[in-house]
Amino acid sequence: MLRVSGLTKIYANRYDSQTGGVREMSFDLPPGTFFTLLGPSGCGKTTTLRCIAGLERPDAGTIAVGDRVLFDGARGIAVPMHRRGIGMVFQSYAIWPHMTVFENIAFPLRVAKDRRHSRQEMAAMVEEALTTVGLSGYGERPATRLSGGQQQRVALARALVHRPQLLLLDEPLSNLDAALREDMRAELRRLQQQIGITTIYVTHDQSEALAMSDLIAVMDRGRVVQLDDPQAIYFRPATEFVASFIGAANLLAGTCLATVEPGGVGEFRLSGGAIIPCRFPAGSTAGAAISASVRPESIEIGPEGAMSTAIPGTLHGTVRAASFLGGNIRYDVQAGDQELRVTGAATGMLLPGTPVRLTFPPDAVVPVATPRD
Amino acid sequence: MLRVSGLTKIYANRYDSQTGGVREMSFDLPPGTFFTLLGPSGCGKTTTLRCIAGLERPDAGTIAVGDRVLFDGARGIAVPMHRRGIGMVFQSYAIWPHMTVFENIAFPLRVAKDRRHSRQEMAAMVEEALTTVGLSGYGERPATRLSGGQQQRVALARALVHRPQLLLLDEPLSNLDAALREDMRAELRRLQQQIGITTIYVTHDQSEALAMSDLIAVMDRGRVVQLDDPQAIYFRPATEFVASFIGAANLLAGTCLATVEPGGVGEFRLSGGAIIPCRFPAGSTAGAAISASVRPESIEIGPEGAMSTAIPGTLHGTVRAASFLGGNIRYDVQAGDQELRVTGAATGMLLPGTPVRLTFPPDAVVPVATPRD
Amino acid sequence: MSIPGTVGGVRGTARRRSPLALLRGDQRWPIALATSVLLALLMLPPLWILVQDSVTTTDAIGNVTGLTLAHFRKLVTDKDTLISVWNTLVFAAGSTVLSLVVGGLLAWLVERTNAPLKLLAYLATIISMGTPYILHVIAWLFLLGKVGPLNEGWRALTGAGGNLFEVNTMAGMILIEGLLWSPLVFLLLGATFRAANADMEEAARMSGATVFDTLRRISLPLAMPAILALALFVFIRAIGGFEVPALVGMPGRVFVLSTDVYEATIVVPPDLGYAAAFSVIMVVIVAVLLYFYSRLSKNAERYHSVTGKGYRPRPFDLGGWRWVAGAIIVVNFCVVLLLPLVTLLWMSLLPFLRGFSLAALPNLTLRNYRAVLQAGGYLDLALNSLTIAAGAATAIMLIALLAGWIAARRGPAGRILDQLATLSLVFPGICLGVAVMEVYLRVPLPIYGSLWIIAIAYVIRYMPYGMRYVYSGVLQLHHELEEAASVSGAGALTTLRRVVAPLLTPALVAGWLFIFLIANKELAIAVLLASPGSQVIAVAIFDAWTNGQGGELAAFGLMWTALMTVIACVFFAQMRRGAADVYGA
Amino acid sequence: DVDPALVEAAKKEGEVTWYSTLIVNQILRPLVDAFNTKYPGIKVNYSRATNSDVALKIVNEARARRLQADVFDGTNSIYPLLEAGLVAEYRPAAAANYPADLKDAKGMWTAMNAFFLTTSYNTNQVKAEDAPKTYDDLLDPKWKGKIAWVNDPTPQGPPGFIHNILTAMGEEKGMAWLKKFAAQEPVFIPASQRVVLDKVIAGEYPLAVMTMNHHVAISAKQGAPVAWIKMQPLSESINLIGIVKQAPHPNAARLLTEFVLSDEGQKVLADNDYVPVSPAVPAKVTDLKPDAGHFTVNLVTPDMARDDLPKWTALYHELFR
Ligand SMILES: Nc1ncnc2c1ncn2[C@@H]1O[C@H](COP(=O)(O)OP(=O)(O)OP(=O)(O)O)[C@@H](O)[C@H]1O
Ligand SMILES: Nc1ncnc2c1ncn2[C@@H]1O[C@H](COP(=O)(O)OP(=O)(O)OP(=O)(O)O)[C@@H](O)[C@H]1O
Ligand SMILES: [Mg+2]
Ligand SMILES: [Mg+2]
Repeated sequence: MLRVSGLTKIYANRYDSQTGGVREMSFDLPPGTFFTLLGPSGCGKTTTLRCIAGLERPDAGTIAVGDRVLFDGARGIAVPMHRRGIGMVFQSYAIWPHMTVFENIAFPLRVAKDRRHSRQEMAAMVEEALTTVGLSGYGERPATRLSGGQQQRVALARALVHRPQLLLLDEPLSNLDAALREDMRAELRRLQQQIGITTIYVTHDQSEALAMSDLIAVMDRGRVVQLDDPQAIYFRPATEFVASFIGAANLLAGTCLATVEPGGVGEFRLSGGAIIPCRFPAGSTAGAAISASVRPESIEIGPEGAMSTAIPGTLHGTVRAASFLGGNIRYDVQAGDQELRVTGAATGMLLPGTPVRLTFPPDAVVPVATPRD
Repeated sequence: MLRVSGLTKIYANRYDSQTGGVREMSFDLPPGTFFTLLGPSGCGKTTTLRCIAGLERPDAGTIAVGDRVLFDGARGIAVPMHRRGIGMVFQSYAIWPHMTVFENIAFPLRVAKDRRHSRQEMAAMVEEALTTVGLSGYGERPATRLSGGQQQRVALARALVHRPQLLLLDEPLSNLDAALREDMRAELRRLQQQIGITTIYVTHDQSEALAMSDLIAVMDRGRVVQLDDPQAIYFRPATEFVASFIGAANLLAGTCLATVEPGGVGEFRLSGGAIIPCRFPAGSTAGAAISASVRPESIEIGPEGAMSTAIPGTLHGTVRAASFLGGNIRYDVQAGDQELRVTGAATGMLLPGTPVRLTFPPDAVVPVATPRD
Repeated sequence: MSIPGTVGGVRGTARRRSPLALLRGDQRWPIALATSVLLALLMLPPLWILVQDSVTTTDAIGNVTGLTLAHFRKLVTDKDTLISVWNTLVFAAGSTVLSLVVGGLLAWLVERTNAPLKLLAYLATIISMGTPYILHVIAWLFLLGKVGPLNEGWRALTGAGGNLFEVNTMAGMILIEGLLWSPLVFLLLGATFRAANADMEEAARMSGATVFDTLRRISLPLAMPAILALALFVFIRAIGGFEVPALVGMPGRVFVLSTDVYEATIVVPPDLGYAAAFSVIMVVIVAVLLYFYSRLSKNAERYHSVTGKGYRPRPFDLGGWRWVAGAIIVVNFCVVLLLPLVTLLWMSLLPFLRGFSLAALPNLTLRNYRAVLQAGGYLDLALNSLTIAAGAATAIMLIALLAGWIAARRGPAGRILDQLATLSLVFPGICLGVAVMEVYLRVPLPIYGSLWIIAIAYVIRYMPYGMRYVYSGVLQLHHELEEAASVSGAGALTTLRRVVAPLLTPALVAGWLFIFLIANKELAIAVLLASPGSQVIAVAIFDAWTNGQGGELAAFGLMWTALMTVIACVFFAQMRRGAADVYGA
Repeated sequence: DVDPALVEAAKKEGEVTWYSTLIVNQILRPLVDAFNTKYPGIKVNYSRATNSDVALKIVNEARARRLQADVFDGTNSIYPLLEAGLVAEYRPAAAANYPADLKDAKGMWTAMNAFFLTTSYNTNQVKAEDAPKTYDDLLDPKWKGKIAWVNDPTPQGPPGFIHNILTAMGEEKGMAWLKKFAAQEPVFIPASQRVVLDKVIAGEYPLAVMTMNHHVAISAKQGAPVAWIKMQPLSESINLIGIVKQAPHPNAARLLTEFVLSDEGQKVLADNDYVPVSPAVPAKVTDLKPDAGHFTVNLVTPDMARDDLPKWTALYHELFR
């Protein structure tokens, strides 16, 4: 439904040496997809969004919604932003403070070139949009008298009122309370599914991305490093960057002991000497340098000497720090020269200094590509 | 070490009817405590901090560090802010853009009235501060050339360089990346413990509060509603507000079946009819209206018909939504008229529509006070 | 509640796009084109004429007969030129510093501390905003003059002859010009201090700094770009300034460029070539300064838009010093406002000018007021003046809205627009007057000899101010507010009309009133361009002045000031509200 | 007495524009009002400016072929106009009985009022007997830096003064005197003779040269501590009225000129404390005029001025700047 290919937009940045922007973005979204651009600050998420919206002019590439080409660098096509019929919610919401909520939402209808909307029609559509975001009755409020969450909904309603085919959201939740963010997250997702509108969502919060998306593109320094569904991104990170950016995985470096055929389970030795079993989807050869990621919560932690299921591949270490996260406890464990993050059950905290044993289920250990550069 | 009692500061708010500020704050911190003020936006956290710092003049109450009285409304004592010897990190960091990192950090020493610092001495102290926050070597950088995280550390170094007895932090992490926030969180905590300085930390992010604090004061509309350690706050919320604000607990309302002596386990019936066992620390009488909170991760969830440990008190429902959070999965379950949040293991997601059975361990169900107003 | 948009205007300025990319596919370029053409038509011809005059010879009837460098040669060979240039610089620099110190200190006290009696400071500013410069100057000349209370008092006390203070000296010029500008400085720096991020200062206080330390090491350095920009601005205006050098300097034989130009225009026949040559020199000097000004003022605005979450005006507690601050404010009030007004009142009540003395009391009379009220024509003149000023201000703000918006958003031709709009800052009033007259005599439209020509001259002269107001106003708006409109399907004009303009209202109104006021303060242009069809107040004032009707001038001036003050009050209220809206204070 | 045909023609034109150097409230408006009461049908537009501006405007208008001015007056605004050939020839009937040196032989201009420039002093600061009586008295060291005068580069200013001295004393004696006078460091006041006088009245300067005696008379009548000295010869200069060539309203222009020069018009001048030139009309304070006041004058005729003003101005700059 949305096809982006070879999208490139490079900024020669005045402020610091490194140049920003995006390079060679390509993706193709089926209708109704909830697509998330995830990456650290400055990686080019907003730039991508602005190129699609037409707020920036890409240097190269093509953008097409359905069979309508919005931009084509080669053929010099560039539909101006106000003709693209895209809905967008800005990071700052950009609610116009000099208008009422109603006026804000009615604006896209008032300025619509293609067709005039009768007064009743407009009122109806705005009211509908308001109900969709659960703000019916707020129409007459001045826009300045809204809480963060309400503003965010108004922005959403404004983006939806003229029934765009594509919805763009730039970190819409980033300046809300933790609590409020939780709710809005669920609500947004519900809404999107209810309307079934194709959506591109920008965030640098991995849990947000994982919770909401059908499809995630993890970006790093202007490039997409992995494009996949949440589970895959989380459990089968393609690169070290993805692994460490998503949920702070542990990275284990070592050498493969014996050749393994694709999909088989092999073992590798850490510099510390310990042996860790691991499934190689792509196989591996003896002596090959391996880098693998393990999720904190996939590691089983128990006090030294306590029973632990008899799977081979265990490390011995001591708790350096333990922090209570409510649902569970986050331990920093020092095992030889390795420092590992491990998540344990909230009940019975192991105090710093306790010697512990860590166990690695083979399927939890995932080989990752080491960065070329 | 820090003693605050009866601290009151009320703003007649020009902009919206309800008045803001804080009322009747009282707490007493042993040295080296990491104390967190936690609450929704606008609940008075910053106000409290500013009163202690001396940036605002309280209407009433007393503030004392050790046996030095900083403020006493009754006796009309009010030590001016620049004599209180308190270190503070502002939410905006307030790094001075026209100075180098070194100049920024050296400032408190330069302006120190009590004693002149020799050039070498100053250099040494600044360098020490820089190393503490892990920025040694950055001294000559212009302050404008720093990333968010680095700015935050500089602000910290500046607050620490003149060795204050008390450190105040106002949402120091709120404008950092999710990833960066994680790290800074751990680092801050480590630092504080290393220096052993009494710290007041303001945040509206509950996970932050739980992870870092020795002691948490949950605030609501200018008042402290619970003052306790993280576990207690999390597992034994005093009020519905605390329960729901901290980690989105489920609230169950029902009536007590039989009188229970303090500390005993009793049962109560939900409006739906199901019986839920629950430990009453304060006891309860037959027929009393009960409101209890249960943490999403304390509820055991399993597909209908699957074996579940034979504890009484189960609910039957269907999954309405399941969202993948990486480490685990968050389910919204509809059980009769009750809607419950449940956290399950990341492995084997139960799809929406699946009928499930929920089990409540008695110790996980905590009676909470219903709000008077 | 602050406008969401105001947070982080910085980001807005950070986004810059290559002008080429913009010209393609940017729907603002038609606007940009139209605006630049309009501005070019306004701004360039006078400059051209000026240069032409300076390098050509003309016959008796003023037709160009040939090229020459004679005018410049005459200039550089004349030793007095160097002196004039030097005097000009000293004069401008001195008065700039003075006005910055006085106005700046006051602005800081009023905006950032809990000093008492702030109202007086505002009052002084408001009223002097509405008072024609020449009135101030006359009043000061009298106060500090040979028979003014200062010297009289000194003689009375010491019994010595001679004068304590010679007003007709460079010192006198600087003093008077400096005080003349301090209200404007107060106004503009006030805005800067209001916008400053209080966290920066509080951080300093928490680090153990006293109020003074904080002021010296934090507040001032942070405001420095704004201060420098303002300094340059005042400097430039002082270079072009005429009233003070003419009235104060010339009697003491202190000559500056603007008075040289003036003298060249009053000889018969007026030596326009020579005057133009002088003007060109001034233009060059000013142009150089202007280059720095534009760069500085950009920084200044960048600092301006640092506001954001939790911005609350938090004044310093001066403790015991409060009362010192209060004293300063009172003194300023007396010096800048009370004394001149009392003097004017005194003058207006005397049949002929003489020093303050009981002996004079018996001849106090309302004759001057009667004369003003009876002499017909003043009313029409007043009406004319108001109409012209209002018209000019309106036109300026409209053009500036377009130009300023595009320039601030780095739109197509943004730089060009900015430069065109700021160009006329280089004209000293007189030179502009002459140039404009010559231009519109050649235009085959019935502009010359009508009120239009004065209005146009005002538009040209005051365009830069309108531009500044809009420009910084736009920078206060988050760019996403406009982008949201575009994405909603609004074209450039719609966006401008329905989103930008409404949000800029405070800036627009403030700018309008500001221009309206200063347009009514200055003489040079109007006097030169006024013709039978277009008499304005300035001409009447000029008459009264050259004719030595000091009393009548004072009487009339006071009434005019009263009227202007009313308008200035509106202006001021606007400024405050504008600030409130924009900074969410 | 005025030719009715002219009146008719003027009425047809219906209006006339006057570029004047006269003070609006003091004399210009009274003159215009008087004219209007006599010829209600003819509207008079007037604007007031300095001599140089009046000349500048008319020249520019002519160059742009957009002439608005019909009548102009001024002490020296006329020279550039003559040079540019912009002055129409006209011999007003009303001026028939004027002395020859008060009207142009070629009929380009006629004097409409006279200025007698002399030395005045502040009677509070200077006793009558101490006041200087002759030009040489001005050289007394006690006046050093205490003598004010206008910086107006016209016959009513220093150039006129210089001309007066040179013609009265002769070239070299005059030059010698002027050098001595320069050593007295007289103070220049930018603005008008009137302003200079006011400064004397206010006591800023005890003494001023080249002030107009009718100004002194006006102020003295109001009780101002000032008096003028018959320091002979006084310098006389005249305000000229002329008609613009190709004026849009030639007849109205002529009619206006006739009126101003008629006894009726001259009377208006006198009533408003100006000094009329018509021999038939006395000044309000009679001894302001040479014959009634018994003092000698030294008239700067326009021709002299045109030919020699540059020379005087040069001298002025050379000696006093
Ligand atoms: N100077 C002030 N004038 C008026 N009201 C104020 C002022 N300062 C704070 N308030 C009000 O007092 C209440 C508490 O403000 P405070 O800044 O302490 O909240 P907070 O807990 O820090 O919120 P946040 O998490 O958003 O920083 C708010 O309702 C605020 O509107
Ligand atoms: N107008 C611009 N001029 C120069 N560089 C720019 C511009 N806009 C963005 N950049 C640079 O391009 C890179 C990507 O910017 P972008 O705003 O897309 O990042 P982002 O992923 O949205 O970051 P954030 O999460 O902080 O919003 C950054 O390094 C930024 O500095
Ligand atoms: Mg972004
Ligand atoms: Mg706060």
